[in-house]
Amino acid sequence: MDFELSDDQKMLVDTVQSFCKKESPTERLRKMRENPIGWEKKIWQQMGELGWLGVAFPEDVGGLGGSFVDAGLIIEQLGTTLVPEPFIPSVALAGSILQAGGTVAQKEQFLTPMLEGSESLAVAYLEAQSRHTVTDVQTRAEKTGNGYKLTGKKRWVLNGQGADHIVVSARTGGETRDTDGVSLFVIDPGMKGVSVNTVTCMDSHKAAMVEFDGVEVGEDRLVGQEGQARSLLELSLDYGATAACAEGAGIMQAVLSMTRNYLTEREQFGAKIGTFQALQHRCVDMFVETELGKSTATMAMIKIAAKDANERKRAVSAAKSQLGTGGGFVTRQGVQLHGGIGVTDEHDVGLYFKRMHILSALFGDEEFHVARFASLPSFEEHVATDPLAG
Amino acid sequence: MDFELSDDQKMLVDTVQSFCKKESPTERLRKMRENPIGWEKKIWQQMGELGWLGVAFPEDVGGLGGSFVDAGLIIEQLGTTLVPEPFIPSVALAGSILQAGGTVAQKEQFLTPMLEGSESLAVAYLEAQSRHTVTDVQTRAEKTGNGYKLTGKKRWVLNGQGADHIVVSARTGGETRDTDGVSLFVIDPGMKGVSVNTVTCMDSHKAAMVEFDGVEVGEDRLVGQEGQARSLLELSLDYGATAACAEGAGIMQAVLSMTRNYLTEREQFGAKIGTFQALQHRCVDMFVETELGKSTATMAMIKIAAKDANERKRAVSAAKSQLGTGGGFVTRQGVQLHGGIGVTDEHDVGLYFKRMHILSALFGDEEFHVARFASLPSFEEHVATDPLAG
Amino acid sequence: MDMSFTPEQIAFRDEVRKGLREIMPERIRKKAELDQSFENEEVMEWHKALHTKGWSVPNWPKEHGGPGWDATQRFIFSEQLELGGAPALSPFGVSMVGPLIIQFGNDEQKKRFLPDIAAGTKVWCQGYSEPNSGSDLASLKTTAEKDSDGNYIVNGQKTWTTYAQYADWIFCLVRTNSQVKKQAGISFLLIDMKTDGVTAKPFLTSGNTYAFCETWFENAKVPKENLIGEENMGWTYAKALLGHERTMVAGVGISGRMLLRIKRMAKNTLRDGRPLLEDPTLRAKIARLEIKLEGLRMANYRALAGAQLGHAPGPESSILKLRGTEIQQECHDLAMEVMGHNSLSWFNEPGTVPPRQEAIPSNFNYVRAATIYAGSNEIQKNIISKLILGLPNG
Amino acid sequence: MDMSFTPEQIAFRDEVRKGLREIMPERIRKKAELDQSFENEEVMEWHKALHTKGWSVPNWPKEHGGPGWDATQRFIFSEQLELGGAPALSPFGVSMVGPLIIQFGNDEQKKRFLPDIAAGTKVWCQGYSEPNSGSDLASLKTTAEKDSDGNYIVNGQKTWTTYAQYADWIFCLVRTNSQVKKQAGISFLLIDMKTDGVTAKPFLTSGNTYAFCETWFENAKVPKENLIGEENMGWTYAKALLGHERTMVAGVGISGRMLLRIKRMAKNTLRDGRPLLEDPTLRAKIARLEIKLEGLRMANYRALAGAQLGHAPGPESSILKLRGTEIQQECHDLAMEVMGHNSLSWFNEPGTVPPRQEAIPSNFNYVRAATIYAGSNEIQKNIISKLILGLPNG
Repeated sequence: MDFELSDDQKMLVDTVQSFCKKESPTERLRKMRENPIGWEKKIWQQMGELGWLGVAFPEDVGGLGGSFVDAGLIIEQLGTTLVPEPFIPSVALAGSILQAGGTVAQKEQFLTPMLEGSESLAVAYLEAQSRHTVTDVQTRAEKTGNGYKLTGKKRWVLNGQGADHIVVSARTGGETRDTDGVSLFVIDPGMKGVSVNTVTCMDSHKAAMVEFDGVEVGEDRLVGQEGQARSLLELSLDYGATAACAEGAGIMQAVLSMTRNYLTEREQFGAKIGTFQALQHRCVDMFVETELGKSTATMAMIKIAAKDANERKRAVSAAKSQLGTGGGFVTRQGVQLHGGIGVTDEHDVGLYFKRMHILSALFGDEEFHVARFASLPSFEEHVATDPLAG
Repeated sequence: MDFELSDDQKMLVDTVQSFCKKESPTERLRKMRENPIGWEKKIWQQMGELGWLGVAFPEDVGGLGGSFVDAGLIIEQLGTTLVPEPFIPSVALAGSILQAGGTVAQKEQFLTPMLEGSESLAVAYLEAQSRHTVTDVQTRAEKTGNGYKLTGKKRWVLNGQGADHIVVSARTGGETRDTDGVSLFVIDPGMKGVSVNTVTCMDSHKAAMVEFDGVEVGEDRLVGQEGQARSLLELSLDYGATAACAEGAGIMQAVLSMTRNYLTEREQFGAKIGTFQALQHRCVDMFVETELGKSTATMAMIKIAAKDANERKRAVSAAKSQLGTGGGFVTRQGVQLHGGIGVTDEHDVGLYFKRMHILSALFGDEEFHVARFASLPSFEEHVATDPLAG
Repeated sequence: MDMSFTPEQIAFRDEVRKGLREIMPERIRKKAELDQSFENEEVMEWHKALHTKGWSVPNWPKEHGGPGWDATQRFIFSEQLELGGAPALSPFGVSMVGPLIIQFGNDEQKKRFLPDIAAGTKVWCQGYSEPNSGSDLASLKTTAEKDSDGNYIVNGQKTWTTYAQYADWIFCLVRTNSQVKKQAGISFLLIDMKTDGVTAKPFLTSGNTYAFCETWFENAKVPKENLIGEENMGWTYAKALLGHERTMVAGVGISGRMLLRIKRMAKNTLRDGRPLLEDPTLRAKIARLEIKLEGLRMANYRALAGAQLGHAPGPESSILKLRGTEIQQECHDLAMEVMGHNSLSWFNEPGTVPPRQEAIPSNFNYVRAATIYAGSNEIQKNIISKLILGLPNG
Repeated sequence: MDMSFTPEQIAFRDEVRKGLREIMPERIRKKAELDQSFENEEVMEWHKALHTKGWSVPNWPKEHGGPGWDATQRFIFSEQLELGGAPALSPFGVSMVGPLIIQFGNDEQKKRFLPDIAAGTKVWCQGYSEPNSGSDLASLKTTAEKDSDGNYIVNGQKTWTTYAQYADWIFCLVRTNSQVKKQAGISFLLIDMKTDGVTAKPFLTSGNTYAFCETWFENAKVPKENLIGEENMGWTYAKALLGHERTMVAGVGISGRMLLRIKRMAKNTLRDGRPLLEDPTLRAKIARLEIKLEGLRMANYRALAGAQLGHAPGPESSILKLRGTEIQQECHDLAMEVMGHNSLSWFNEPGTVPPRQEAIPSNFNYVRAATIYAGSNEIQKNIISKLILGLPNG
């Protein structure tokens, strides 16, 4: 067991931290509201050049060969100033699908340019009826002579508005919610029949509603085996959830810190409000949840690469569920302890509050992950574990 | 709308209050641990003579013709000093069954002597597998020539150890958990084939495990229609739940008051601990739950007599669920704020804590009542309620 | 004890429903049905519609244009409005400065101000809070100095002046004596927003609405006739106002409406092909919240029954704001959960999410203020601790 | 970063399991399997069994009879014991006075006391708390005055002296100087329970067990050799001890065992004819608690990895007691819920409820103490507020 950062990791964290402070303080997020895609390609390019996007990918696709712990450390720091670049949709969601399921050619064509920062990606998996069930897919991909024809509507495609390529889930067989029969395709937004409508999200990010009206693609655009996308999508969303936990850990740390500072500065009734015991204990509760959030996020970052999918799911669901409860608590109390200014757009705490909600809602909310945790074999197996029995 | 107590009610409350203080302070409960039935017939007799047992029953069966609100006011006061006499099993559980389902002869034979305080009653409805489902009954009553023969085991019969008669649920038809087919019979503990084993409960009360081994009774011992006991049992348990809420309200009031006093007296670090804001706010939270508990208990006391069973169930389930959460909170925090002495047997707060758990566990716990509340027609009907629509 | 309304009260409720439906403009009714938010002009249109019925100032005495209702009737009226999703009137004229003028104003002030408030022809806002006086309101610094004519020259800054950008008048707490205990040097002034030197600048809330302004006073000259009551007695007047209508602060109607909305949304939201409302876990969550609200409603009824009999507010009334605002927040948390991915949506084109859901993300943010304003819940607990539980001061 | 144990550590764990199974007396094993409570004599029997393996004092250095394990090995050992439901050794000798003597005692004291502690032949208890010094321990009043020979005459009353009725020795904080700041006048004395003037009287806890005594000292004469370290330095020694084994206080093994027990109970409990464990609502409840425990376990691992490297405890270690005790209580709440009506049972004949359930109602009561003793959770929060968050003093 070892939770120390290596010297390389420490340097990485320092670099990202100083980047966030200098290049992308929270004020930049407010400015990005006016940007049509909500983020900047030049910054993305810079992240690619610094190796941040590819840190967790093997060297043969242009990565640095590190682990997702390294990626998590970066995302955590980006969370502290709410950097809006599409790390989660492009690297965690799409990157994990291409890495796990793409052919060598697909990796070269779609993954490597993204890791270099010259392109970005998205995954279109949500539909109006699908909630958190990845196989609840009505978009259809019909087999044509030399490829597929896609028709359907996807909603809330993170970075759908900015992506150069979009990985889309579509049914090549079966009925809605059949566990088999879903396939993945790489679509370019410029293809005939694709329409991308940008929408605004609560966290000042943007996303897209994407429609496919008989979009034709070749077989080379199929990612993974036909009809077998379920496990790739689950893996992808688990990467998304883990990244959300990492970013959430950064947010909690930032909110705890600004709240602590506010309590130390703000005076009411002739005293620093940080001398009021009820507020002190509230702040301690925030601290406890922050520490637990960091702990479970670390667990997910380590276990996301587990060979056993159930081991991965257990850690990710525990962390994501903790994010929903603990992250919600920390940001809510952060607002409350700031009093009036906490509910102005001008103050950063509201931005963290918003982003935390989005992170909690995405990739399975607290209810979903508690239910998943309770349905894993490990939940029942635990009953048979007794170190001293027999 | 009127929540004022009438002059009669005020006098009643005063009388019970002074009885509790003088005749049955909490110290008496500790003494009753040595008593084979856990309570005293002479006190019960006194309660009957004062009219407390019959206050909510019509005059023709020997009652005072009041409402269950009056009974609730008495039970609430009895709760403040944890008076151990079997008001809930005898009056609320058995009394409500006999009043709603008994014949004139049965009321005369079983109900009236109980209301007068010369006898006491119990209801045996729980079995090992039944949890909170009143129709989960395996005890069987087979039809004989001129009556029934009962065989089966009942558990945790409140006042089973002290009752002169026990109302027993048994199957006259159908299989375990069929909604129809359960009937009720009045059994005397002295009948051949009845064995009563006294057990001790956490709240210093006693109860009994009662077994029936071919116990023969005449048809005159059948209460209500054969096979139709379900609604009588549900009514009976709702009376029990309402009484539990009333007693719980008294307990919360007592715990709040002793905790407030302790905070005002106890010194640590050179100050009254009641000056520490975190403890002040905790005590306020206890106050809030106590007020809500009183409010919902009152609602249940009023609605228990509603003609519409669903209206009754809604109010009772709301109150019982509030008792589970709020009552649990108040007694837990009561112990916590008393510190070390709170976990000694010598201090009263632990007695209240124990009794509150029992009240929460009986007659449907919090989970049960939340689920029942959510399954009532009113839950869905609410969707159709919009005062300004159309 | 009796928790039912009398037949007369039920008839009154039906009359209210009928009357409200009659006067509600079609455009507002449609928005109300879909739980949409209202613009300021719609609120004022609704105010004027209520005024045609004589229902715009339900808590005023008859002589000043009120309908002459008792506490229970006012509660019923308010609950029906809330349950129906009708626009909430601006409280600053109707519920705050109006009753204050009625209680402490002189005849001239009553004649001058009350009719316009009742009719909705003049809009008021409140100038209490300042940037450095949050929960510690009495530490306010805006000064009013007398000039040679006895008029007031006001200087300072107010904040959280709700909808000051639409207001014709503002009522202010100002410091007229800085040599005494902070509460003892405060006066209550009515100030025309068009006065030279008064500037209101809206700022964005975290809900992305311009609900509040910062308002500056720079040598703003206020006629002495605009002083309410006596100089330096403003704190007393403001405090007296706080006791008004304690039975209304729980917002049981608002939360009841919100639960209704949550159930409707959950009925129309699918999970694994079934309406989400059928999920026992979600039903239990909604039920727990509904049960909390039932408890609050009963506490509110107890407070109301007391008020109806003219009693001083009992202990149960002190929990109404505390618990009511917590429930409002929990309702919004749950609504966002039911919305699922639609809860990401932020001021998009109509049609992006179902109409009933459109306003929720903004409100989810803004409702955080409910536990902060009007005496934060921490302050409420301090008050209960001292005044009701009698716990010692530190 | 790596959260897995090394192959050596896994081999160690397996060796521990095997060793424990070998030495565990049959009677104790049977009780452990059914999660039953242990009598004092059984605990001491188990202590002696562990001693045969050299495992009775896992946190002592090798020279004093410890096994020479590192922080992680000690954690693994302790977690296996807890997870297996083995009797918990009395900590007062093994984890408290033993390490204190090792750190601050003289050679004579080490020779005299340590072997008996390790062997389990002498039982110790703790004399810290007094009736009027709860969270404010330093305000203790028991005095030790020097007689003409330099020995101490002790007078006063201690309370919460755990199992003093079985103890051979008690270690006490006593006041040797009342003229100075309260912390500065305290000394650390070892007192033979058989000394004239020492009386221990057990009292019932709310869990109906005689776990604690009140202990009186009436002119009890204590030889000067029994003073640890220097006079008036007792507070410093006691505080140093608090820092020991911070990684052990979370009780993740204990709560893990409890969750296991809850699941087993729920599997064997019927509701509507089906095992209760199949109910999604209950599963979610258990899962939420298990997830909380996973979080705590990870925080514990982080603390442990730091301790292994010899670092000072990080911020995460301060939450272990706070959160660990909350989880212990929640486990008992949930266990009582699963038990249903069986949770009414109070010290009845065996067979009244299933064996695994027998001890739960008593523990449900007694576990309330977990958030009170060893620095109440309120005190823990005060400490975190000041020492870690650096919030200002009032």
